[in-house]
Amino acid sequence: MNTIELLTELAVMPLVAFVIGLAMVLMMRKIAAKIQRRVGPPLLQPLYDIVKLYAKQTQNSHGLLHDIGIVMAVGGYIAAETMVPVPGMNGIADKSGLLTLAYVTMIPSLGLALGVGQCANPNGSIGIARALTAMLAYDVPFVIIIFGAAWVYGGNNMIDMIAAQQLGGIATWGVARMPLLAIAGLFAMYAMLGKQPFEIYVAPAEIATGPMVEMGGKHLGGLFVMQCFQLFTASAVYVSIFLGGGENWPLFLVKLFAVVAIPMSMAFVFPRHRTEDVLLSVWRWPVLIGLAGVWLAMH
Amino acid sequence: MSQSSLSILLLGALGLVGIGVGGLVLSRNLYRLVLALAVAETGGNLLLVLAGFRPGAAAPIIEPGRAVAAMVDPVPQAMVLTSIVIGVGVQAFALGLAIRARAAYGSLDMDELRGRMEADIDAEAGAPPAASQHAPAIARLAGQPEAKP
Amino acid sequence: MNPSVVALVVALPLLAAFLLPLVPGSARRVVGPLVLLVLTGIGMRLWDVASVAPVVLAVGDFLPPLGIVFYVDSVAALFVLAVALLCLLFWPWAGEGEHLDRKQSLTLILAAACGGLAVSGDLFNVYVFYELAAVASYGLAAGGRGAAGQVATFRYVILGSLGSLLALFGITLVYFMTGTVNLAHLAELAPKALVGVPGLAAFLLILLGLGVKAELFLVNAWAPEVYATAETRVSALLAGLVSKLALLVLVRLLVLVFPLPGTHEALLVLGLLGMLTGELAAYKARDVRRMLAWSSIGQLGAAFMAFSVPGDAGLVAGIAIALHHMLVKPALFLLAGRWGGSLGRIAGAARRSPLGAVLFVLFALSLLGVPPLPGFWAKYLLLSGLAGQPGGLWWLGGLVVLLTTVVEAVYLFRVIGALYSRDEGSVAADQSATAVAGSGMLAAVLLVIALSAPVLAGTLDRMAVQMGDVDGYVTRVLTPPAPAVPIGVAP
Amino acid sequence: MLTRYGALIFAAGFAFFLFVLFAGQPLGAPPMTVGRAVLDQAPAAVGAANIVTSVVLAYRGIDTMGELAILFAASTAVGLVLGRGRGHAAPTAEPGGFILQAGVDLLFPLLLVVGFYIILHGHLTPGGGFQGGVVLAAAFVLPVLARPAEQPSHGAMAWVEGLAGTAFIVTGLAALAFDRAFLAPLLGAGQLGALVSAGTLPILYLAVGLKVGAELASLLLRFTEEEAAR
Amino acid sequence: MTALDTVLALSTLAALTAFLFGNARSYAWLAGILLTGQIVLLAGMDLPTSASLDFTIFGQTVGWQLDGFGRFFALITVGAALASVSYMGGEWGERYAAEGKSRRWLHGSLAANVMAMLLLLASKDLIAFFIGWELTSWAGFLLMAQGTDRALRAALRYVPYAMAGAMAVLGGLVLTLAWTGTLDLDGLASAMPDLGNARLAILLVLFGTGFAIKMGLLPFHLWQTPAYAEAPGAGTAFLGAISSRMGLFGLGLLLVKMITLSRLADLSLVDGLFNARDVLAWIAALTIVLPTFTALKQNDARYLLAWHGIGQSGYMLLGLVVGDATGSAGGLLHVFNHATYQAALVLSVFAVMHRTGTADLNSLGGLVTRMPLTFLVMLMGIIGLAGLPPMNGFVSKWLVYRSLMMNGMPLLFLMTVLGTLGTILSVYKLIHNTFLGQLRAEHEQIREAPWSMTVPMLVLVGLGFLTGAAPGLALRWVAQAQAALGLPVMSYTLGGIESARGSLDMLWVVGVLFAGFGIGAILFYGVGNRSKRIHQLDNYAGGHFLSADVRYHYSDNFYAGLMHRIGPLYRGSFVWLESALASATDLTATLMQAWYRQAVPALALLAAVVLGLGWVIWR
Repeated sequence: MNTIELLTELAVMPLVAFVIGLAMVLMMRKIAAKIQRRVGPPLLQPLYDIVKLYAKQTQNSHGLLHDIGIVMAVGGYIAAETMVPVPGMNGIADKSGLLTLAYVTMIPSLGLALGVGQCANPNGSIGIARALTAMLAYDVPFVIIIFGAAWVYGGNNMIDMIAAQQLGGIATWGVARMPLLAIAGLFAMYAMLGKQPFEIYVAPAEIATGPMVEMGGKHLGGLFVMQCFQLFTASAVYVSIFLGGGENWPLFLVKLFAVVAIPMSMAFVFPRHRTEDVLLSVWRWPVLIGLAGVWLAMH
Repeated sequence: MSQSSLSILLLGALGLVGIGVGGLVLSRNLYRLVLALAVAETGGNLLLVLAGFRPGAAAPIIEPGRAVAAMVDPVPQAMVLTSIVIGVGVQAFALGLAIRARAAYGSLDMDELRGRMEADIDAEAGAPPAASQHAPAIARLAGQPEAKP
Repeated sequence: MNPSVVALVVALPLLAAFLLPLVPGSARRVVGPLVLLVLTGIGMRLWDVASVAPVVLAVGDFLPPLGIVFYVDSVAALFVLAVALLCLLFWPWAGEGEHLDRKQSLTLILAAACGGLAVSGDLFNVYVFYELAAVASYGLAAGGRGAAGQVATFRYVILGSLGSLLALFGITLVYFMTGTVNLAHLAELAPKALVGVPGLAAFLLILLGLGVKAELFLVNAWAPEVYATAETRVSALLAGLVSKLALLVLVRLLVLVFPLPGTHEALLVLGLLGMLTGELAAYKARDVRRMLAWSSIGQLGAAFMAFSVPGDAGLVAGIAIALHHMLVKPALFLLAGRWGGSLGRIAGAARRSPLGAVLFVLFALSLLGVPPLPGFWAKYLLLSGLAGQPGGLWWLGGLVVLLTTVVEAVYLFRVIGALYSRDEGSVAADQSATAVAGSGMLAAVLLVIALSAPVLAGTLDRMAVQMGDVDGYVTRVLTPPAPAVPIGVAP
Repeated sequence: MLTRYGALIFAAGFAFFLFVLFAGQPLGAPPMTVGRAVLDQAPAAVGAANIVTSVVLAYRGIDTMGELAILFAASTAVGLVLGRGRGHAAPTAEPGGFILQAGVDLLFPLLLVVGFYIILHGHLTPGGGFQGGVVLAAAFVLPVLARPAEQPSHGAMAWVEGLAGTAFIVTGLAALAFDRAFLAPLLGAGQLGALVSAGTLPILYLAVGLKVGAELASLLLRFTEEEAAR
Repeated sequence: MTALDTVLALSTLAALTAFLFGNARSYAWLAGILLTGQIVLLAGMDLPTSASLDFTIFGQTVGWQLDGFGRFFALITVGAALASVSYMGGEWGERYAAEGKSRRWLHGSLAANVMAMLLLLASKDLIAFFIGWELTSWAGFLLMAQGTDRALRAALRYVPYAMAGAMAVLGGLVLTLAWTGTLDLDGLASAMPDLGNARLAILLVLFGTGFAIKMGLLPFHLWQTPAYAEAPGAGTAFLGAISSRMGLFGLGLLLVKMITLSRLADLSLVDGLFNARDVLAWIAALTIVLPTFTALKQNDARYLLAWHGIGQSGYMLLGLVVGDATGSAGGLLHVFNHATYQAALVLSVFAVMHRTGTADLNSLGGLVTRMPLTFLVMLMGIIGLAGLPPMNGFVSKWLVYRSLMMNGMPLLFLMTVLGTLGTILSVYKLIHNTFLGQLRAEHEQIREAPWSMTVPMLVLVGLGFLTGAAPGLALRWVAQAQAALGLPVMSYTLGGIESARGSLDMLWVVGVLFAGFGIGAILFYGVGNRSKRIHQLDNYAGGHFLSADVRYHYSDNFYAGLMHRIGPLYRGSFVWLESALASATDLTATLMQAWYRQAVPALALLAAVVLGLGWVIWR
């Protein structure tokens, strides 16, 4: 495969990811509406929101780093998308691997943290402290899963993982070979998506303790974009590890949305956890299940 | 001369040693210490002479009609002469020290002198006194004995 | 070379000491140093000769074992040299009138006695010289500052005399068993005569008796108080010189006369305890002078441990440690002359006299055995000697050496930290020029040794071999070259 | 209290152990390894009728030199500790009674004679430098008891001490001049038992006697001074 | 005169000149030239090069010879020294001298450190090794003690640790000599594995303790933080960058070269309960986690970094002990990477101190607008320390993770990741409380640090970035080190490693990352209205207004929620252990001294004699 094709792939993959991410946001809000007996937003509402935010008249910035943070947040995910193989496109997945992806996806969090820090808003700092703590929480089960996958598939190259699963059919899917890890992974992804009960740090609406509190206009828009990418990345990774990746686009999409739908439909029936409860709820069962899963996978 | 009487001589010498050494560890008075030392050394010297003693043998001085074969070993006698003089020197010096100590501290009691000495050493070194009465027993164990008023 | 030169080692300083009060005032000051210089020359000459073959002198031409023998091997020669040089270094230059004369003649007598201890080959003669050294050092110690010194010395005298008494018992016992006091003769008879309970008992009595001066554990309680009260000059001589000669004598006896089972173990245990107690006590010391006293107890414990290792390995290690300590501890005591007080008294002293502080650090590091300073090689020899032995007791000794070195580092660096502390308004005294000069010379020697270590190592080995050669000793002493005018016949 | 009993027990135990050790030795039957040879050879070799003397001054001469040095060191040390410079006689000390003074005047020459006799016959009869020296010392201390005011000067004492000691060592060194070892007896053995015999031994003994006498006397005088000083 | 001789001669010359002319304003140039010369020579020399200086003493040959393993460390050492010296050369050094502290001693002790370390790294046998080891320890002490009394006290706390370590090594040395009869490293490499388990275990404990103390492995790490944090800035940078790695060097020689990892693996301790290799791996893992989470609680930037320095050394040892090609490569590479970003971080912190006079995170903040370059340095530094792309810290950690994965060590892997996450949290606290948030009124007028300080920092992070994007540059040296140790050599490419089981090409990753940033920037700046700059106090704080006099920027209990959960786990057990040991020594010492203060010494003597005679008679 020559460099031109690769470069085009690299250009296309983030776009695809963004579109799918928008759709996921839409679905998320629809589900919420259904549960709360509302009509819910129209089809393009998520896109409209972003466009509106970018087009706002007054754009307040607390300085260069405030913007840089958002750039890092969006750019980091754009880069991350090129490492997530989708049907027909592998990007640089074989040059980076699952582990690298995991660490690249930490950069947006760092960027967000830096941007918020620059705002010099005390509540912002609190929110960041909580966000990073949450990251510490859900990354533990996440890396356990990464380990399990790498052990089972004999490497952390996602392309090989997908290939291995597609070769053997459903019986060889990750979910079949390491069911416990799949459950733990669901938890981890759930926490990663930052929906109830794990969304104490975004809490934008009530007393302003969220990192978004200083974010308006482009900044918030950037965060929305980031959220789309986040949804896609998390689900795509889960699908590639456990659900055999995408044989073709329709199947792939189905899997993706199914994976996102599960936590979303749970999310809105939960209250919000305090930070320490987040730690506890992610560290107790998911981690135990994950370790058990690894043990199972290794014996 | 029989073995038993020889061992009586031995007993005598060692008795002196025992008495002297006992005094050396028991008495606190400087002068008595010197005396005890003298007694003990006397015992030691007697023992040394005994090392060359033969019953019935004569003093090792050539005189008409005295067989060299029938003389006691002269070497220990020479040695004992030396050690006696050594003892005298040391005791004299010890006495001198005792006199000075009394002149300086007005006492001949070893414990008190020792207390004063420790106090002087600490004072000269500018070190704090070793241990107070309130210090735990373990610290006082290492501390100086408190000088009597 | 006429072997009678050996007699001068003793006779010359004594002569000077006797004559000193009679010499007219102006010349009086130079007599002592001159004699010591001559003694240095003799020492060098002896070193040259003895490193080829030991020198034997039958005093008064009376063939051993009847008469007294002086035996100079390279170790003895080296110690003679050291005696002369150290006495010169710590010579009482200043002082008022008669006291100065007395101190000078006592120092000369000390030199004579130490020389005698180094060269004498006769058990009772050793005892006499030991007593001479004892009385001289009593006098010097008591001549120090104030009455506290005299009390301390009195306690020292009592302990020392009891020790000498014990040694005398030991000698008596040996005489009972063998009927001779000539070391070579004893070495010949020992395997048959000096065995079993009485032999070991005699060794124990002599060890504990002469151990008093060697700061052997159990009989060294005098050291801290004496060193704390005597003039540092005297402390340096006692800790640096006298203790080593007592040690040397004990080792000669151990090698020649008492190669019994059990003696090495006894020496090891005593040395081990000495090192343990000394170093730990120094850790708690509240002033530098007593700290040094305890640390020298510890170092001598190390030396005893080294000599307790059987064979030449032990001798090499022991000689190395003894010589190193003989070099380092005097220098430290010199510096402690002004900086002998509590840590509070010396805070920030390095600012006032940086050179002195640097010297202190140098010697401290060598004492700790930091390579490439000589102290390291001494420690290395000691440890490898101990490690070479099979079995627990020796390894325990090695462990103790390692642990106590850590303690040593803590208290020495406590002092260094005080010297270099930067808090203003310190009351530290300047270091005296003489102390800096003296310790500077010793430091130069130390560095030279450090640089020429590989060469000196060979010399050390040869010395040890010569010292451990019992048969050579016996044959050389008991079959000497026929004297000019033969008197009597050997038995 | 406990320590006192402990001390007693240890002292007794010490004596007991020594007894155990020495009782096992050939009491009364010494090996005399060296002693025998000395007895055989000394008369011919040294020529002193008193063999102990020949051991003290010839065979073990170095020991004797050492003990002279010890005495000297002791008196020097005592001088260092006590001495306030030259002898300050205490005028307060009042003279002794008539009988004491008269007795001393009577005894002084007698003691001198006896002392020197013992010294000079040291190589023939029991006695010798040490014993005689002590008598001499007594001779010089007695007058001080009688008349504390007039003391022999330390200066003179010092001269005697120094010269006597020097004489001993020089006699020893003289041997080197004759290419003999240090302290080798010179001037031949002589006629056994005669007053002038045993070569240099009498000279040595004279030195020893004077030295011992001077040292002891100066020691005693120092003490008397110190007593008088307070 | 071999190249090694020249290097040693140059370093000695540097030390001498430093002690002679160190006070001169322009001395740093000379030092820089000398150090550069050493770097060039080291990089150029063909290996192994031996020095002509060697001698025989007490039957042992002592000599020096540099191989790939030593050269790798040597290059880092000299490089770190070069950075420190250039930092010292400018305004910082002027200020240091103006405060009445001695530049001569600072330069001198730094040069002495370099010389000692080179001697250590080039040692050919255990005696030469020990000589270098001791010189390094005490030169390090000298460097730690510079500057203030606090530094001196911290250095004094280091003394017992250093001496204990040295004595442990010495004990091991003599036992080695007694058991194998040789002290030559190559000779031991063949002799040591043949020793019995018990003896090997003893040697492992002795040597291991010595090296672990120097390296600051648990539980011997307490000395390191204050000693490194309180030293003068340039010194801290050097110490933090390389000094304690000498312990790793020793462990590498011991574990890999002499004992060999395979022998280590079947050396079972506590009758087969563990094998030595696992124990070491777990010590390393704990060393990663515990100090990192201690750093999380620090409020002084210097201490925070020092604690991380301890934590990071865990990765190196872990990689080395795992010992396959990637793992050991990661561990060794991390030495280099850590040196780059740790030095940069320390220097940036001291640059902030240079301007503001404090490193207390509670009294800083908002400086990014005042010191943007320093901020940039610290940002890249923390990215490296946290081990995120694109900095080099990520590569080395990635290699370690990967080997742990491939060798199936889930718990150790989890530990390492936990360490990384904790690091991210604490370094964010660092940069947040230094450069972000509220700018304090008294810092309104702060200026950027002078070029003499920023340039070295920028060079360091630049190096970190370069070797992050193209790890092959550094992996060259690592491969040589692996070969010298007899480890499997990792096949590397310029961008990372090429492997069937998941490869890494940092060139692409970094490229994509920056492309992403570019797109993000275009999206942000290209679209929509220009944003207008508003004052930091003009923000929405839940209804009440902020004012400059109210300080709301804090570092205490920054992660309140986290601490609420894991706070109770901080027990301070090691501190307790240390003080317990100290007081035990004190008690014994008191007892010992009691012996020398007895009223009647004669009684003791008598008792001794009686008991001795009793022993003799009834023996």
